[in-house]
Amino acid sequence: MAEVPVLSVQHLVKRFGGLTATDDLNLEVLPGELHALIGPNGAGKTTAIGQIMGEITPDRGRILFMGEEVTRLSAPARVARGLARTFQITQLLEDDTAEANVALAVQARAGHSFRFWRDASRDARLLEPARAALEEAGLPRARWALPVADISHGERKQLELAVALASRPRMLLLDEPMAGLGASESLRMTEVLRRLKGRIPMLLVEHDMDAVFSLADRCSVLVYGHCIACDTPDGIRHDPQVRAAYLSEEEAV
Amino acid sequence: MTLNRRGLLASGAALGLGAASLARPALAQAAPLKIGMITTLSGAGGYIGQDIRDAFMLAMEMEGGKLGGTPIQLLVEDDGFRPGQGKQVAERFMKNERVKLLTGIIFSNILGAVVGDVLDAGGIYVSPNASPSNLAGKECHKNFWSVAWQNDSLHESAGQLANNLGQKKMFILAPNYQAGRDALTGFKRLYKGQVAGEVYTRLDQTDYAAEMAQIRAAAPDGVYQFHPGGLGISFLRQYVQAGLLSNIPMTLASPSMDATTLAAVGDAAVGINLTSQWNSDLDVPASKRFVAAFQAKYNRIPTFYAQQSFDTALAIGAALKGTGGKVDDTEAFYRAMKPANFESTRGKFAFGANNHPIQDWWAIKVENVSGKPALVSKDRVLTNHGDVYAAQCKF
Amino acid sequence: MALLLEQLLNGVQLGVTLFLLAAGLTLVFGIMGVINLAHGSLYMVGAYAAAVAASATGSAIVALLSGLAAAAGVGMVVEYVVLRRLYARDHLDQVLATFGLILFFNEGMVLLFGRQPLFVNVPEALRGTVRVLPGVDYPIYRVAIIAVGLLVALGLYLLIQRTRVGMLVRAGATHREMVRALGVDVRLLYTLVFGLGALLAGLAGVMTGPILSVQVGMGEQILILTFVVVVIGGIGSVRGALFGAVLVGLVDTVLRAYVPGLLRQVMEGSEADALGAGLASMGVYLLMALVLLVKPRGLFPAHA
Amino acid sequence: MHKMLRDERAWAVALLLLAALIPVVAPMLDSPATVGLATRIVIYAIAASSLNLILGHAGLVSFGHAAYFGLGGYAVGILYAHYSSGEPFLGFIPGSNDLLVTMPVAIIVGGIGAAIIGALSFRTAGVQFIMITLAFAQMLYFLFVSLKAYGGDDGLAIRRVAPVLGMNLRDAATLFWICLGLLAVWLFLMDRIARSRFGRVLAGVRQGERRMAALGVRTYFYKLVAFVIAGMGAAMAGALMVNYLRFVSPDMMAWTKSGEMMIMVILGGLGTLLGPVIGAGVLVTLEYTLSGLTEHWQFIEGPILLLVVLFARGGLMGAVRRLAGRRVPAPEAVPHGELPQAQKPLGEALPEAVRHG
Repeated sequence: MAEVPVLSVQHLVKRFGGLTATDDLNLEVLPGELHALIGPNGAGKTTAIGQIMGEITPDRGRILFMGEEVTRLSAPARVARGLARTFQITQLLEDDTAEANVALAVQARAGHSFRFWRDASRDARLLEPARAALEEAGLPRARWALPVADISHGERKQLELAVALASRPRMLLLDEPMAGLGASESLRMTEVLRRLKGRIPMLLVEHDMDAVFSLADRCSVLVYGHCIACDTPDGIRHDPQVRAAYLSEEEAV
Repeated sequence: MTLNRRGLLASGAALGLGAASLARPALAQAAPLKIGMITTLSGAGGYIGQDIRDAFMLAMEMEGGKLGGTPIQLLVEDDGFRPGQGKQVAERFMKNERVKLLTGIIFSNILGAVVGDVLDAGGIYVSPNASPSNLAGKECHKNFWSVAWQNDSLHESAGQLANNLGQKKMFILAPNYQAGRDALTGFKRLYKGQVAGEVYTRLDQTDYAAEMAQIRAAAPDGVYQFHPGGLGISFLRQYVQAGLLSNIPMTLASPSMDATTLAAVGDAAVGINLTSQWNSDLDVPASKRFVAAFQAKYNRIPTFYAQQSFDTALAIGAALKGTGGKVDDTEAFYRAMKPANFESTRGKFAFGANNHPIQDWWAIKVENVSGKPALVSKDRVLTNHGDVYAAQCKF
Repeated sequence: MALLLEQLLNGVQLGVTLFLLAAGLTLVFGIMGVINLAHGSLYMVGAYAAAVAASATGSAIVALLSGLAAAAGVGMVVEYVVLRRLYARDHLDQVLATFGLILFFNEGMVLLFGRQPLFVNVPEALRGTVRVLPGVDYPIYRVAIIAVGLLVALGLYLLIQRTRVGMLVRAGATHREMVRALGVDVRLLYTLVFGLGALLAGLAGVMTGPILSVQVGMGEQILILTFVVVVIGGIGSVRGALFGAVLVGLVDTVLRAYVPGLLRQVMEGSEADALGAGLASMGVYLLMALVLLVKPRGLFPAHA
Repeated sequence: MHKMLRDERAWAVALLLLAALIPVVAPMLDSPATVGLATRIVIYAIAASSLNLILGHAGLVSFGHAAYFGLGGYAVGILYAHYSSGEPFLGFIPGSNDLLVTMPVAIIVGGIGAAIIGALSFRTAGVQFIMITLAFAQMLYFLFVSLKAYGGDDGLAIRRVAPVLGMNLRDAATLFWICLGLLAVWLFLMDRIARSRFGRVLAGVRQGERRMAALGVRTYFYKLVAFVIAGMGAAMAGALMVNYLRFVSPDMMAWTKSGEMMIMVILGGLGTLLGPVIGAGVLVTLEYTLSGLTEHWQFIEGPILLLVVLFARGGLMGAVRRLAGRRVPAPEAVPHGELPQAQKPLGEALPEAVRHG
């Protein structure tokens, strides 16, 4: 392959006590690609994202970002190289406004924050990029000035995305951005992601199969921490192994 | 005689949230003389403060609310065992209540925070207890009086007693704070024998098992320890429990064996030797009257602290008689106070050049008196004993 | 040698007393997530109740039972009236509220029993000393304390490992949410656990009564040391509390006994003693800092 | 106008201006000692406000803040002791009795102390952080207790302080105005910091360390710098307290003092500008008033504190704001049951892993 993958995960292993959460995981995300990571509940998708982001240390294996090894780097160091993530359970600053949440991400991207004097809430250098990111993530303007605690679940998901975008990432890790959204909210989120597609490579963890199949360039299927298939959405749809995995999940439930 | 409690004075004054609310009207002509008592009423030292307060009030009551013929209004307040709070109380006494004469402090660290202000503002302080060496020596002051003892002399007398008892090898212990270190220094000043071990305990320590083991290992002729209040109770009880008292006799200074401590230790304390400037069985008429009145009023045996406070009230009374109830002229007060013209419960009492006591020290032994352990006075250990710091004092 | 042995016994005895306090504190801490500064007050309540009962009846058994009952009773009332409302709050609110409780209990004891320290005699049967080893006479009472403490440790172990309540306690310490989700009457469990913690604190108070003086403020003197034990041992771990307590007891006792002597070799006597006493006091805190720097969650973290 | 009334800064200015009148009004009401009380409140307000920077804004519960208060105090006390004895400190640092010298030294000493203690303590989080800060403060406490040369437990008295720029510090009103001026400067600084980029990072640390890591912020040094600034503020307050008391003792760094400062902040309202000031004022005044009413004042104070916790969430400032009909942000400094920071990612990953098996 001529193209250097944006992200390359090689032979990743993570155990929690006797449980193998990530089992010899291999994964590649190519430039401009929207790569979906799917699998039944408990397949180890969030754990994988945590390891790629540097929040969880893998027991074995390597992670390469933009061709360089980042396995031993801390989460902030990986962010500095251009990784950004959203959380399945939103991690937002609840007391602050939506705008302030995004502005903080802009600020984090703008170098050190040992600035003690100027009022950050009136700093155009923070506010303008923040508003652009909010716009891009599709959060309605009327909600920008509200404290996070007062906005809806769907809006929080959009805000998560805006925060991630504000750090001008070279790659996005999206952990179930549609989880808990209503049908129309899901569609809106799908549209937002579609607009981003091509510009920013993305690794998308998602259970909403309609969204996954309409957005993804390729899908990897994770079962018991191991990648059992990686193909185009069409290929995945007809893969017998994948069907078996999902069926056994159904039976188990 | 009333135990005046401050009103809501200045309660709303925090940072101008509201200006001071209930200001007092100007003093009426025949108002009684105000004496400010700052003492420790809360926490572990609280019982000492209670004795100091009660004995002072008793002295006033025995004279019909007066001292030396002057009607007295006693203002009492808790320092909470905190220097800052003590200072705050002193400041309010002096500024708001126009108090010139203060007393009552037990602990030397609180005295340290308070006394400078009192003296600098032209006030008079008469100490019923705390008397650290600096105030007896270089930093002595014409308006600072001690009616208790200078810390060191308390322990010098114990050192002398150990000599008298023929104890050749002593193990000595005290808490690691100024008064504790002064205690061991003082003890060693007159003690002629060998010091088998010198240990500083912690001021917040309650378990002395480690020290007991060290004492047993050192096998001395005797033990001298200075642990005031609750500390002393713990120490003594554990000494008894460790089976040490029957083998190694103990010598003490009065703060480690007051009536409260004795009640706590009980029969086991029999045989302990101590020194004191006073004891409840002293054959002194003033003392007998005091002990009887105190027991009648409060239904407990007065401690040394109570006696010191009682004498403090009497000393102040004598000075007031001399000045006609005035305290504004400190020079006149000094002249009236210095002769110590009062009938001390100790029998003999005089002020030295540094305004600290010159007095006799008594050997006291814990004995069984009609089935109950009691402090029984023996011989004089020291006569007309002052302190070594007086020589450094120049007014 | 005999001296060292006696000092080690002293350390164990202090450790065992600390364990009784720390066991309750660590369970309350680990299961309910409550920082209870008033734990020392329960110790004081136990000691006072025993002292008052002993002087009224002269019976050691009655004193013991009154102390335990008073501490557990007061503990459960406090849990029911105050702490229950604080489980969902942050630690700071708990600190402020339980600090208020300390003031209330301390001054309440002054109002009830006065400022004079109370005292309890060692029960007749436990007076005197016993030769634990050749050349080492040790007070029987302290041996008894060590024995009771170790028995309590064994009892707690069996309770926690072998019973259904213990299962819930264990689960509560590690997976709080899960226990709530299981439909267990968490409120009752909490009250019982708090009562058990208070009972142990009361037991410590009853047993130390004859050694120390029973007085207002005795709870705070030992409270900080108890927290040190809990943090060193690992929050929520009873096993950690036992190891932490004995470790703290040994370190404190041995430093106190030997540091001044060592310093005397290099400096003048009274200076060495003064500095040594200070250094020995710092020792326990130094130990905690070192443990936390190496193992930030204590020696036996329950949330492993 | 209405908007101005809601602005905490406007209230702060009004409060400080009103307070400046105390030395004028107090003697008129025949209560000159109120100036001393107010001085104590102002000094505690600075200390509490400094603690609020880490406790309220960044949600870092330090249980050893009195250590820096005491360090500042001892810096002044020790310099004075060497000034009066004429022997230089450590053989080469001359003593001083000039506040213009001792105050900066105190602030620097407090800052260095906080830097060392903070650098080590921030290796832990949560309850362990609370306890390790307490441990270091206790070590300092016992160190000063055993320093015989500086009075040990009995402390050091400071008898004569040099005038500052011609002002006599022994004059109660002058000292009060100096303290009040420094409080004003300090509050101004705190307000700027809270609104600055640095302050935004602290707010992020309080509300979600995990989010901050995902934003690429290494929080360690921000926490440390906040800790040092707070330590310097406490040291400044300590230096002022020693000038006011003319006395310094280890009591200033006892754990109970750290507790009192925490209570002032919580009582007033975490993370607010005026909360610590109000908290200091109310607590000191309450103790002062109650202890004047009855010697059993603690019996009343305890339940009052309890009631404030139970019924006034967000402290007194929270109550005031609720009365004013404003939403109260209730900063959860240490969320209940929170796992230590190092374990958090695992905490989220675990349930999935558990279900896996």
